[in-house]
Amino acid sequence: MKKVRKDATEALAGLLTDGMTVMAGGFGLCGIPDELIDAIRASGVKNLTVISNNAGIDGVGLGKLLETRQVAKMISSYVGENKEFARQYLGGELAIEFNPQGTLAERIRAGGAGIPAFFTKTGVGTLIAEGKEVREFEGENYVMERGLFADLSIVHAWKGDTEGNLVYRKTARNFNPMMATAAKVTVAQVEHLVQPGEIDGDAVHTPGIFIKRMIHVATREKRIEQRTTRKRGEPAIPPAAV
Amino acid sequence: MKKVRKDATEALAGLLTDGMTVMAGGFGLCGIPDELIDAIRASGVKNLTVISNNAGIDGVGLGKLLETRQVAKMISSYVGENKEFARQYLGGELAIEFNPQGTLAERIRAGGAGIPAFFTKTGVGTLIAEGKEVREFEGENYVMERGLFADLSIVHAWKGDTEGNLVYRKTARNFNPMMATAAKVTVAQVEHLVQPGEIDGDAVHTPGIFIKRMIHVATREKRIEQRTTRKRGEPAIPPAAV
Amino acid sequence: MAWTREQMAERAAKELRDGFYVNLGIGIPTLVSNYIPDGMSVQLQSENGMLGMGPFPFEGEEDPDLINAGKQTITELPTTSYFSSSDSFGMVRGGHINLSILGAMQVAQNGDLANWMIPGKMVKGMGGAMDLVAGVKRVVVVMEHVARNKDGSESPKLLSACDLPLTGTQVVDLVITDLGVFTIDKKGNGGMTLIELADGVTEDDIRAKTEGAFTTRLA
Amino acid sequence: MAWTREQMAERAAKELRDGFYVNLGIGIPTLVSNYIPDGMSVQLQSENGMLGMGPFPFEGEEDPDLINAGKQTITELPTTSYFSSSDSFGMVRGGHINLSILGAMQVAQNGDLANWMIPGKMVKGMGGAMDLVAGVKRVVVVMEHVARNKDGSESPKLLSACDLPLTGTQVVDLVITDLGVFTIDKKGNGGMTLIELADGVTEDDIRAKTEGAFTTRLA
Repeated sequence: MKKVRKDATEALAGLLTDGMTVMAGGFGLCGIPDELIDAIRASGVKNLTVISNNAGIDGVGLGKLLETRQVAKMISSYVGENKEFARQYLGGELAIEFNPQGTLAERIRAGGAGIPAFFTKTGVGTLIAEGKEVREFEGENYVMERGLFADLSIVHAWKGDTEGNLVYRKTARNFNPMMATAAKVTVAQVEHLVQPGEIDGDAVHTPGIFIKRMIHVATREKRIEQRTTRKRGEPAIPPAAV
Repeated sequence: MKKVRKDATEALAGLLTDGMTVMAGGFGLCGIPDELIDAIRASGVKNLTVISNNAGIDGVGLGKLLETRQVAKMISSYVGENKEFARQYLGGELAIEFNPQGTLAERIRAGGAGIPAFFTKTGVGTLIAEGKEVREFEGENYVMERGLFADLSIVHAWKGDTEGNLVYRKTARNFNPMMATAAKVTVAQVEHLVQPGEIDGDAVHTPGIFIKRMIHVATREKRIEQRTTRKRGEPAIPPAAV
Repeated sequence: MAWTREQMAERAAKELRDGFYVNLGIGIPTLVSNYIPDGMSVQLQSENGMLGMGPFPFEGEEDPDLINAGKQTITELPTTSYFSSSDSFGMVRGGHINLSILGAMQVAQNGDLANWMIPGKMVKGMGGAMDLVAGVKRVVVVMEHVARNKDGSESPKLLSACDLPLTGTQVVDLVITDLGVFTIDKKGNGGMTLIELADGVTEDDIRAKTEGAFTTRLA
Repeated sequence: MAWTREQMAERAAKELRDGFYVNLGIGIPTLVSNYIPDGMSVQLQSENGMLGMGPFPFEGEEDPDLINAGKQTITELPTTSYFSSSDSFGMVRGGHINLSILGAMQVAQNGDLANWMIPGKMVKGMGGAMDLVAGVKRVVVVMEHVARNKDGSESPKLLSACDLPLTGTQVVDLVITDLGVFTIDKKGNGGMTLIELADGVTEDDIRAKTEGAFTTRLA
């Protein structure tokens, strides 16, 4: 059972249909499956519902699918950084369902773990709870949220073996591990492709069972959204006081 | 804020009260916090509700707390291996609440993650669902289960730094990570105590935030419940066919 | 004539497919791993938190931190990954395991399964069985066709309805006994169908030992 | 006279305790990290999946895989751990973070908070704010006492009831503005209490700029 494919186009072959739901990992531009997004753009598939914490920026990441009007709806927690997004959204061309970030993460985790619904106190008494069941447990109110499950998830990992065992790097982990579990098919792009045995079993973040296909992505420039630095000699902010 | 204590007795000082609920990590005898269990036994605290997948064996692990009648109730998925357990249970001295193993694991994870209740299809139409809400989602029935949260969790890890970041080893991980998140206070015993920076941030299984106190346990013999081996030259069962 | 334990395991192995992730129960199901065809990639899950279960260790190489759900010492493979119990059962409940092969005390013609509790006897608990039968995509039961009672009599195990407390309702897809193989249309109304006979076993032999209703469609 | 942004941050830092795990919002709350007392151990959480957030990197050492929830490049510390977004918000929702310090558009006297949406304007989303205010044990708001409108007029932000869509109900414990400090009895009926005045600010100054009801109990 070979999981590794030649490139992103081959990895997505047969998986894309108009109107489908796609989860895409990443937070901002950190840990986004950019090469797989490019292949989705090239495929021309339309009318997508995309579940992703953010919507990329103009010309980068999911921003590329917005430019081509391939996205009909986003399920996200924050979408601020994208002029094309704003234009389509304000023009009524693009629907958006806002989810609190933690609720979004948990809905995806639930979908992957066979949990159709759960209760959370996030959003009680706000617009988010409208039309949803609110129930009291131990004197506190909670809103019922539903699991999310997609037709396809695309994720980015730092390292992967050919069995599909994945390791993420630093804050590029974010939504990728849950999304890998919450779709009919998950396709991963990995920066370093290794053989089974090269990843310690204790260090695996996503077991291979969740990965149906994968590609090795040649090193491409990773974009930084907010480049913040300090000068040598400047006080350390946030502090290193531990 | 010093988390490392001299020994198990000091680590549990002030935390033990009669009638409290304690979660104990481990599966069978694998990854059990044995030194902390010994200290609970020595404390004489009584009438405990213990949440643990199993109940140890006679004279080992939680079996030691059963011998001294310190346990009033177990919440477990399987308790087969313990004569003293059977004696007290059949004699009506010990209450037991059986949970399906996955439901138990998820209830603990939910408790730690602020989720008071969730739906699962495990146990629908069985004794386990009696008295619980059953609800249909997308044409399938699910039973509502509640989160679990304890007064104290005791866990065993392979390695820990003084900040409380933990790494578990192989199948000794099991229930330990969720339990670490699901109590007012979690105390960890670690086989290898190291300094911050010696554990790669990507390899941490339990972030230090969950660990209030910890001890370094000198290497003690780990017990094996079912010693199964093969002779050299014997076929490999289960197979290594990959 | 009826199938031996080994033959039942061999028959169960025919349910495996390349790339499958499989959970095997204790007893006969464990033997199924002996019959995985050469070159077929099958990864075994152990619900205590491991994917890619390896063979038993050589004597002297047992690792107390490395056991399967039956608490037996095992080994790891190059493909092995470890995870917590909640992640493990997320995998199970979420339908990511292709196949679960397990034993049973009773199976009903609608796919109900009983294998954890006998009223009046010491109850040890269901362990992960309820999660596995509810969550795994395809559930195969391997069991003796009848139970042998202490007085020498036999009790059918394939029933119109289980009388033991259930492990799951409408969960079994296939039953392999020492006498034959049955499919069950667990989510529909197709009932139970006898599809194979063990060598030398007749349909009449099976009818005599089966309380549940079934149709026959032998290949 | 009123407090500067730095003085507000310095006042907020007095809410820190040794061993605290803290989530800081963007803006003034980020500055709070400048005022952590020497020798006090405070670990900063970034809700995109990191505990133990370090300072900004030196120029040329930015790592695109290492950002905070404001998408700024940061660094790690020896204590740093990384985790998924679901684990991160499990930590938040489960009440494991001791303190959240964040900005607000409006706060009501009962602890209601609005900081994510202005009807009629482009809505960017709530990000993690709803989860943080609902889940973190203690929520401290740092904000200007009044909003300055385009026409030069001022609108109070401490209200009897928020008129903007809420981020959370009864969630705020403490409000630090440029004029003073208020406690809120968010789960009880104790209402809002003015407990400190900025240098040179009088209670009357505050009354004039506060629409919500409060009692005064200055230290």
